[in-house]
Amino acid sequence: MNSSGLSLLSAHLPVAAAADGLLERLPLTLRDTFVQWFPAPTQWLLHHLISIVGILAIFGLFFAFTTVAERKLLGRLQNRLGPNRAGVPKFSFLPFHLKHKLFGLTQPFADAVKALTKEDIVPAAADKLLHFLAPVLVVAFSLLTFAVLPFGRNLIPVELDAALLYFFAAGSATELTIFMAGWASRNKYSLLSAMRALAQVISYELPLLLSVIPVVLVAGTLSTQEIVVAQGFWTFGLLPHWFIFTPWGAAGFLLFLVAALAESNRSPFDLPEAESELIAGHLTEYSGFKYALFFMAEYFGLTALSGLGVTLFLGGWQAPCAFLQFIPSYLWFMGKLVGMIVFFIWVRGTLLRLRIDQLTRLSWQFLVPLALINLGNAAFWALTGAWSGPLQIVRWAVSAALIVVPFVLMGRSLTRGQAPRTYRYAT
Amino acid sequence: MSLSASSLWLIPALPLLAAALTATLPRSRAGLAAAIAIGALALSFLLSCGALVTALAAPGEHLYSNFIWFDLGLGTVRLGWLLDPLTALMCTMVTFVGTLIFIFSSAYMHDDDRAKQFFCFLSLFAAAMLGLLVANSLLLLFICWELVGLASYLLIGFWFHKPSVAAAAKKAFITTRIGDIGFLLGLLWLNDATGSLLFYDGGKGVLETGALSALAAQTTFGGLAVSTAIGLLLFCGAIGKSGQFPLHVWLPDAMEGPTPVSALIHAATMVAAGVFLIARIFPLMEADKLLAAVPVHALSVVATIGAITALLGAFIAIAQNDLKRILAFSTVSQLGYMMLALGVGAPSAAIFHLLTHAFFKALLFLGAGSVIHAAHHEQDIRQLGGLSAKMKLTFATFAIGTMALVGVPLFFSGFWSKEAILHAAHGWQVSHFPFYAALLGVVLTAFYNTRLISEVFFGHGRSRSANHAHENSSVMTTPLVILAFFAIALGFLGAPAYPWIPAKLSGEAAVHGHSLFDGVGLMALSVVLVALGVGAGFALYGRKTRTSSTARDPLEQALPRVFAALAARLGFDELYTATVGRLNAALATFSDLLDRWVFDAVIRFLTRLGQFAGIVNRETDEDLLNGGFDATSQSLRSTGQAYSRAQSGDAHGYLRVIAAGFVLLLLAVLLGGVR
Amino acid sequence: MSLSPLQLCLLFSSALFCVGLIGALARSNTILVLLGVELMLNAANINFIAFWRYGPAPSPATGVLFVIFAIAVAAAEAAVGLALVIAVYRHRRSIQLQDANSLKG
Amino acid sequence: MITLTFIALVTLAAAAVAMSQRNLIHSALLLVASWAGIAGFYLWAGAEFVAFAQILVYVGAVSMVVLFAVLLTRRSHAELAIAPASVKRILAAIVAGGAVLGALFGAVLSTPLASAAAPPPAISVKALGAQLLGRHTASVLLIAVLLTVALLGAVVIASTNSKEDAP
Amino acid sequence: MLGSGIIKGLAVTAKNFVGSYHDPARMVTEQYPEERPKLPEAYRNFPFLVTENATDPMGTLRCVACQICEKECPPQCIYIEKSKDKKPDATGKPQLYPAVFAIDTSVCMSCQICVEVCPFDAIKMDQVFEVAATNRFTGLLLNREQLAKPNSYFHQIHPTDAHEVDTRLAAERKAAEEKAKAAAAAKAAAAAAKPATPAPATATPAAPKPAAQPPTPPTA
Repeated sequence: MNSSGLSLLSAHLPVAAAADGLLERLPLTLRDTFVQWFPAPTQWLLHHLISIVGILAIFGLFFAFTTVAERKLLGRLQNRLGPNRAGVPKFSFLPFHLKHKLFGLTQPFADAVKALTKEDIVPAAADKLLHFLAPVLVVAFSLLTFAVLPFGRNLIPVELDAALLYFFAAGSATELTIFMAGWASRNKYSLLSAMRALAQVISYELPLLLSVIPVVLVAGTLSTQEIVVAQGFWTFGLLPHWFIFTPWGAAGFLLFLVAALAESNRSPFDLPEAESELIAGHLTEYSGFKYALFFMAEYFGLTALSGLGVTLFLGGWQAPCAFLQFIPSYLWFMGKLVGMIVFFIWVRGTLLRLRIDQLTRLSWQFLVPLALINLGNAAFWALTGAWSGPLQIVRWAVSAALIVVPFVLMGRSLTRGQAPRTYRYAT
Repeated sequence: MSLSASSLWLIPALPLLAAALTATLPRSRAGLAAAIAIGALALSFLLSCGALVTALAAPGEHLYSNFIWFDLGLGTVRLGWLLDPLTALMCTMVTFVGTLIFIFSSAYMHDDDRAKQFFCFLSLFAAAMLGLLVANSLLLLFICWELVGLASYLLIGFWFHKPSVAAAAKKAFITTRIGDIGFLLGLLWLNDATGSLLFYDGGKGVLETGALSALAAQTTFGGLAVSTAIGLLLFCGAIGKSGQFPLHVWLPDAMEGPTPVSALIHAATMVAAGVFLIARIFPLMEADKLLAAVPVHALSVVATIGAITALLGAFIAIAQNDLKRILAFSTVSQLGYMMLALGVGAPSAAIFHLLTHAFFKALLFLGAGSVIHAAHHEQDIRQLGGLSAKMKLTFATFAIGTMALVGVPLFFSGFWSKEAILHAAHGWQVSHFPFYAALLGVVLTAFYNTRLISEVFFGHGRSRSANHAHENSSVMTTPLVILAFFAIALGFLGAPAYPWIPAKLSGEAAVHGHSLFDGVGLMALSVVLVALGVGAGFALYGRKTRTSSTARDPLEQALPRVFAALAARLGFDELYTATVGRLNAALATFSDLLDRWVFDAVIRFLTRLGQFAGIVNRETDEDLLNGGFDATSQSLRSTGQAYSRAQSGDAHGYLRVIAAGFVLLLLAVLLGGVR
Repeated sequence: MSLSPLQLCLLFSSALFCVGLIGALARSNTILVLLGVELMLNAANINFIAFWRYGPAPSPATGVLFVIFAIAVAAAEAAVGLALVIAVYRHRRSIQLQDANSLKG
Repeated sequence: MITLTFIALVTLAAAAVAMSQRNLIHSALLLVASWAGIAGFYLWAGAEFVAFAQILVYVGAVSMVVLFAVLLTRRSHAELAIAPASVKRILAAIVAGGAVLGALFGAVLSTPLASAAAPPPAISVKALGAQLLGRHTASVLLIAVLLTVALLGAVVIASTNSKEDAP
Repeated sequence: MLGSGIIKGLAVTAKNFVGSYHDPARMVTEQYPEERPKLPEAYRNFPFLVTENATDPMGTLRCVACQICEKECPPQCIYIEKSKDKKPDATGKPQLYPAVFAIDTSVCMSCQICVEVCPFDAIKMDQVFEVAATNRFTGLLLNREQLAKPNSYFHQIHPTDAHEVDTRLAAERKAAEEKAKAAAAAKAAAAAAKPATPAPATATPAAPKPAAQPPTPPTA
């Protein structure tokens, strides 16, 4: 079995960092301790299994709590309470009953039970096999993308040379499942919605990739771990050298955010499955646990894209200040991930859904040209890496101008002829 | 600041660029067009000042820069730029007056929706005029001369939707063309005789001694020296352009154009082109000076024509009622003075008068424009009146212009320039006719100008428009003030006390000519004459101003028949219609008949012949050639059909054949052991 | 008889090539014919990789580069081919390959 | 070897079934599986960049184009199940394909291939990029032009701007 | 500039988020089972039968089983059976009473016609809204006992209405008592005058004839 490029959970990273503390190595230590109990020939398998199970468990739970956090946050953003009822059920075998409702945090488990126990309705004319395969594959593909995210200094499931390419390859496979879902339903509206969803996802893949390429250009590698390492410097030990704190990086991050929103069908780009208009689009014919799987895959996709954004622009698992490195790197990663997701939820609670023409116009007339300009900007940045002293100021100014001026001009052309909307009956 | 001759082309190039730019602007950007035109000309003015500095540093010298325009195989056509005080002074004057007039126009044409084109034409005109001034080649001068004519045609006919305007533009163009035929003939003759058209070319130019003496030495028909003949032919062009008798008829009609055009073209610059031309080729004109055996000297003709024109214009001006026509005839008259001065051999006096005249006549025209603009395009002096109170600034400047024109002594430029001419005429030995004509002209000028002032500014308004007139904006009055200043100040440049112009122009020492007291008697005489004219005018018009617009003119009451004849401009137009016009019509009829009956018949015969040949050709072709080709094509087609069966249109079939071929090839390789 | 890995790869690629060939020959649907051709192209790519992996490589990247270029060309071919299919379908209302025969002799 | 055999069998099976399916969509999806299998082969052979490129291009892009083309060239659901080709053509195809297969197998098995048990050539993505933009810049540019032209051509061919083309 | 609107919108929602934790005025949600909605007095839903006394509901029903409501009910969801005997009402007068009084609330449409036609103010609108049952056929068929609610409850839910009804009933009773007293006095006088002759009309004024009078609308 040849696995030259696949080194698993490598603890031998070229990271010239502070000596890993106990906490930093805790996950590895735990795993190694566990694996020691088993006979040697099975240890490699356990290595893999533990990684897989760990991702499944952590991100499964993460998904569960993301849903409840999303609902609670959306409620708060709209002056509502959000779910706060689901507490602990009364178990007869326990001598006591915890009456606290735990702020509704057990809601996802209730939802899971509900989804699992719901009737699984398959349309009579549906392509049964594909109808079944679609939700399974979508979860599988979206989980695959987690394999190359560096969760911590020593925590990366698979360290690949072409990790970013892998990420997008695995991500592009999910498009197929959208089509499968729409087609297998034997419902012309599902099919049409699937095509719409595909059109959106495919057309936003371009700005997404183009927003990522500057990072590859400057970091000079496709490996996610190395990209993170490339951001692990600080000025005066306080100002992190994350890519978001450069002009091209800030622009790339913004583009990445918008494209990621569209790519993961999140509001305000959630028109493929706009519940209020399309009754969930290509998922119309899905119910029960299959629907929950799609739901899950969507959140996995969102989490993965957020993780990628954190990795590429927000310094990955790097601490924001040098002296804060005593906190384990995976905690930093998770913190940033949570921040990204909260931001996505915040956006969802704020912005209105776009029309399809606005969506495509935004992509082709704004994001793609801006991303191309930003690519040139990053090239400038990479070429002027040797500039120092006062030239450094020039470098920053030119780079900032290179992105701000096109942004303002193209923004103006994009919104030309559009007055702020006025409402008759609202203020 | 100075400018060399080789970069002199910048002066005309800037307005040309402005013309090109404004031509491409959209019609709505009139303001921008005006700004471009004004800016370009102002820049030209600055360059001209530089050129002036250069030229004044070397008085009497002719700096030039020649270049090859194109190669003709046998010889080259060369053009060039010439920088001497004459050019520099004229350029400075044209650009300065032009800039002021452009500024004036931007207000005057503000409401016209074709104002952008107007500025395009104006810039074109300025470019052509400046090109004419800086030319060191008669050919280049002629090209610019014709361009000036074109621009003038476009500008006169700017409001072409009015039939009278279109007719006036046509008249101006055709009349000047008549003179230009002479110019062209003279030019060709000159080229034939000397082999060059460059003015100065290091001894080989036509205005240099070698060529001149050669020209003067030859004689042609009637015993005329060649130089005389060529000079007179070239003078024809000047007659047409400068509105000299007998081709003066177009100039008054050209007043149909917008007033700034009248000011720029028909007072200050274009009409002066004729004078400039004669001044430029003055060496050629006076080449026959020393020949005694010739029937006529070129300059004598010039002087006579000038004198006649001066008198004629002044006379006709007396009886005109249109404000601008009066000024136009006054221009004709003054141009006559300049020609007279040239004729009597005083080019410096002529140029001095040209300069002062440019300023005060531009001032008068712009003043007239101001009046007309204020009075809602009322030009009839009988309808105006009483404007002195309403338009104080315009009146003041107009009065300064008038006094300069009349030659009110001492303080006005016109006095000094006219005095120079009178002095020169007095000193001319050939004939005293020009001198007396000039003296009479002085009286007449004073008279009709007094009439003009009285009718327009004194008394009370005789129409609604005159009563409602009010002072114009500062954009229009500021040029007036500036011009008025120069109308006074310029006098001191050439005043006898400081004979600056002649000195600089000819390069001779300042001791030459008369001093202040040299011609004091003549001066006194002219003062008396001016007083006489003004007094007569005041007696007739000033004492008792006109009461109504329909009242008969006092002069008309006194001398009705003379007045009527003068008012009809002595019948020149009618005369030309009756003679030239009829001849032209007869010739046209003859040409028509010739074309219709002779040429047409020949052409028809040729057509028939061609048709017949075609028919013969076709018959041969179809029967003989096509048969053979058809047979060949048929056989080719059947071969192709046979081959095309293989093209079954079945892609699978092709693929199968490929697969079979592949297998065969592979088998051949494997079994045949080919490595 | 034992096969070397290289031979196995080559057999794999030849089999895939023939599957594509049979598909292209047997099916009348133009899209499927195109897909068969794609399979044949992929089979060729497999050979490149196989020889890159086991063959005497003059340059360590040649096979990989070949495949990368071949994939790009194949993508272009697929796009144009399918666009052609759609255009033909618009004219003839059919995607049967044998119906697109108006150029036959 | 086992892995390779497994990958080859899966890929071949997917391709063969795809080619014999009556349902076009199933054919296309099975082909996607086959392409994924080929990507697996590349991964097995150690060419991970190519493997991911294969997935990105074939599974992500070409499959989409194929599916869109399938859906755009049908009038009803029933038409997806295309009529079986004539038996004659199938036979001819199998004969031709079999002949080619036989010839190829024969060629492969009869050739003494020097299968060196050399270590797998390692090539990093960075080295690959350097090669692509170093020695092979011209090829990359050509491919870029080709892709652009193909994209534009595909758009032009497939667009319905002229009235004549409209169904 | 592009994006300023988005930032403004994000600021608005962020303010909402922060405000929702310390500004109770923003939160309009009621935690329902724990926090009961405060119903407006005019809220009416489903009829109930008024009893005078909470301790003996069946004994003090105002209803006299006149069956007007049953006849008037548009969806015909009221079912009444008259009693065979009579019981004294609040004024002590013997009256019929409903032996069966049932309303099918799954049919009732809360139109309030029964209330309006009742001459005895015996049926009034309730404010219940949590009506749910596990039995589709009988769960919502309310019988006499379930329908009966004391007058004090009526006061509690519709105070204005109840007060008006009570005042009117008290006035009517007072009038009736006074009339009875006057009649008794007259009778006594008459008896004093002609003790031997019993007046045939004495019974009539003592008992007011409700049917003869136009019924007063309870809310008038």
